[in-house]
Amino acid sequence: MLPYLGCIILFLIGIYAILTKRNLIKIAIGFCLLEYSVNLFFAFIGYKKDALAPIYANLSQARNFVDPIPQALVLTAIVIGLGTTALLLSVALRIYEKYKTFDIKEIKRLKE
Amino acid sequence: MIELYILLIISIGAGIVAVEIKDLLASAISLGIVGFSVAIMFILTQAPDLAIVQIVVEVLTVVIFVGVILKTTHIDTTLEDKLNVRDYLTKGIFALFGIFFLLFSILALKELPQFGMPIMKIASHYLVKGFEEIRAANQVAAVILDFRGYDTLGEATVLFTSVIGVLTILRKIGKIK
Amino acid sequence: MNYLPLFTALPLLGAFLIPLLSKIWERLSDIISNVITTLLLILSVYSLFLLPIFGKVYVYEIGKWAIKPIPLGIVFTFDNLSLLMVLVINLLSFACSLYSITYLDNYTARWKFWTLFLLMVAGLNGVAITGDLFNLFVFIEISAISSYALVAFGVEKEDLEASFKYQIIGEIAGLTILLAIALIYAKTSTLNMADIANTFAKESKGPLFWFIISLLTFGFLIKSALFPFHFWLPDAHSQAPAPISAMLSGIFIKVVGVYALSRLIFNIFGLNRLNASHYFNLLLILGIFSIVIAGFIALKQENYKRLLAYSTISQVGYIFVGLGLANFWSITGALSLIFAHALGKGLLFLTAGPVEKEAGSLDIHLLSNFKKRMSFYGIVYTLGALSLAGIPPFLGFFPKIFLILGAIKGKRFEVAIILGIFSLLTLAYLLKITNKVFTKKEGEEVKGVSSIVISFLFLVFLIFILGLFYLNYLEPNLISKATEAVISGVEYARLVLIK
Amino acid sequence: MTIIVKTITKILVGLIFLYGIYIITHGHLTPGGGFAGGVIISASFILLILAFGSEEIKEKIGYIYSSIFESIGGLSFLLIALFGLILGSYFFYNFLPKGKVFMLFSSGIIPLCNIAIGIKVSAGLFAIFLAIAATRFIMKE
Repeated sequence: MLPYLGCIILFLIGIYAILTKRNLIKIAIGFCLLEYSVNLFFAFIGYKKDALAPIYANLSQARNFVDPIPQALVLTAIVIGLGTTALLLSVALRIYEKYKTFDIKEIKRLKE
Repeated sequence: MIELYILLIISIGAGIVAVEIKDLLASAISLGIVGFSVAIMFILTQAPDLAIVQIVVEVLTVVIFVGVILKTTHIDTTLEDKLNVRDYLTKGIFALFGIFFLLFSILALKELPQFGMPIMKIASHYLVKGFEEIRAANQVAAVILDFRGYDTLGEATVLFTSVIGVLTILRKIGKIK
Repeated sequence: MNYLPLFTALPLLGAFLIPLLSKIWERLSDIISNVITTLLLILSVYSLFLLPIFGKVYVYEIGKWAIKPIPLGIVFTFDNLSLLMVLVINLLSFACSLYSITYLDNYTARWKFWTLFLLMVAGLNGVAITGDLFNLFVFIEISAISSYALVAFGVEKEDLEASFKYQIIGEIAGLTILLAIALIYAKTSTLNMADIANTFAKESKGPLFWFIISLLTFGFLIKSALFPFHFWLPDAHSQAPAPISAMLSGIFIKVVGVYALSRLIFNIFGLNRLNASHYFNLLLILGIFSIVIAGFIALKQENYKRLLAYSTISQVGYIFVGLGLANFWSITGALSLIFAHALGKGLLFLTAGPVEKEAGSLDIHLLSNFKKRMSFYGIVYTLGALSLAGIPPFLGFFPKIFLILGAIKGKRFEVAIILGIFSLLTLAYLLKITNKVFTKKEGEEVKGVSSIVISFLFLVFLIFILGLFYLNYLEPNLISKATEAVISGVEYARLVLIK
Repeated sequence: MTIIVKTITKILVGLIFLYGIYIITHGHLTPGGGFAGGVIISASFILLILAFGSEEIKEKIGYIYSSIFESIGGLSFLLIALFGLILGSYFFYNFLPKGKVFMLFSSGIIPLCNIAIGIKVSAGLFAIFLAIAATRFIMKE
């Protein structure tokens, strides 16, 4: 259970960065942390004690493998994370080009 | 599994550094440390496929971060301002929320199967069928491209979407006036 | 019905083809995407007639991995609720893509717009028909990422700011949902929704159950922009190009937020008024808060699209009041409102496009001093507004009546009164635009543009004709069946797994 | 960049590229697969650009080619799935003969899918890199 808790703490750090930081890059970093924590959580779920990676090396191998499904899901999640990070950073880059700052306080053109 | 706990602590520490440090380049590098410790944790949890992908993706993420930071600025100027009442209020509310979330999750996580003992209801069938019917040695490949191939189509589409999205956003002119 | 994969495969095919073919001739992308949205509309109308033959749920097993005895592969579960969503998605996306042919003359790089547009349609269709939890997440992300990029399609200052905000909030929601999926997988060791429903039916409802429910509710309430998670919506929906605003307000928040949440809480976790009355009361109260607060904010908005965006939040409140009351009448009302609001609000947001092009601004104050007359757009706008506010001959009248009936049946008279009164508020803030912008007597008449006019006529025709045939055709054949699918709860799992 | 970096890059790029192809084609036998291999291949291109710098024309060519290859990769993946629909009447049906386990040509459509994803991912990530990190951005102060 402790490893799961570690993931939750990492998740909270990510949320903390997103909610309290005013720098766009810091927010993007917080988002990356959030994503890593969820990926790690998935990997921990599939872990089985004293089992091998789910890859057969020979025909007569005992089937003592870790769960392959979370690994497949994390693979998808990593790619989705990469995609969103790239998009987020390109928006941040454009915002810097227009406003010359990453500070969220100075980027308030839209009214309440 | 002591190394797992050490890596978790390292990644939490590096995460805090990445969030709090003033130099954005150092921040991106700390993020890289988190990413690489995650990759090593993938190896420890017997997920070599994930470790490979995580390492290469991490390199790419850090390269993109550094690329953006070098083009713009590498000082987080927002940390120079003095904190006002509103900032303290946000932090206080977040602290309350965090403690509540942590307690609730501790209660909830107790009900999960113990760490290291997954149920593997579907997975045990995958491990048999993937070898005997699909005849793939790598079961993760069998899952992502045969049993759950449709998800992978979705994943490839997500990447495609974000590539087109990045190209869209980096256009010089959007509206014709 | 083995054409079900085409609902996602066709738009994906279009999206992959457009970057290749548009290098030859850029206008080809217009043709490809309009052909594809037309085909999708035909397919979904065809399904409307075909589904009753197959019974309540049609299960499609991808990759020939049978769902019995163990659900190995991903399945599509196409029931009446999915049918309703698919129909709404494709009706509106047909109208929006028709509209965009001329609208896109204002922007550069039209092929990028079309690619992202088709990807968004593919994502939404995928969400509506899937029967697998992780697949649901993947398709939510596809539609979400394309919408982030589309909100910033104009790459002006405000667009980028709105897009960044929207993206951060949307991704927090997405990752919360993913965390919930991880917990569900750890507990049940399966990803098939019906199988999950069966597993949870046997469990007692401990802290883990409620932790998962609260994560999912948090995520999906952000996606559906219910108060107090609504703050991102006015920016994103008012800065996007007009057809994208229409898609986002009209269907995106409903498919990704309302549909996904109601599928999960009713059909998978089997919550209903009897075993989780607090949960539904919470939804009800948040819904009422949305109606009231967003309604009053909308009343004092001075920007055409921001007003409409706040109106969307208020209408989402109505939908959640319907879900929160959770009886047959109120859910019929909520589902009809999804239909009516998609067409009505879609129409209203689409009118913003030509108005902005003519006047060069969307500030209501400036528009009221604009010299030319726009009577055609004015009539179209007013018809849509009347429908949304619930004025009788139009489609929007029936959802409100059903919601009020549902409140009375649920012995919540105060809710019924609030719903009745705030329908008037809806009328007030929507007609504010008619009053200030479209009631000029003199001045030169603005000419309509071809494809925009056709899409307007299509939507107005639908609002009118569906309103006429609502009680005879639409309600018994589509909406009450979809309501049944929601109300019957975990019966869904039995129907899916019985095959 | 210095001559040392350039020389080492020249040697390494080919190796990295080959390694990426190996990872892709052996995705069903060993760890890795279309995605990991695709990222490695795109990394080899990125290394080339980082070491030798890039001219605007080359970038533009790289840009166009990568977007073409990305579409082709996505399209072929989708077509493999649709072939399943046509030949086996099920979307994503594994319609090819499965062969013998541990052989390169085994497990039906999986290697083909891996190759399609590899093409798509390498081209897509290279395009992202070109767009974000390498183009001289419109940032003249």
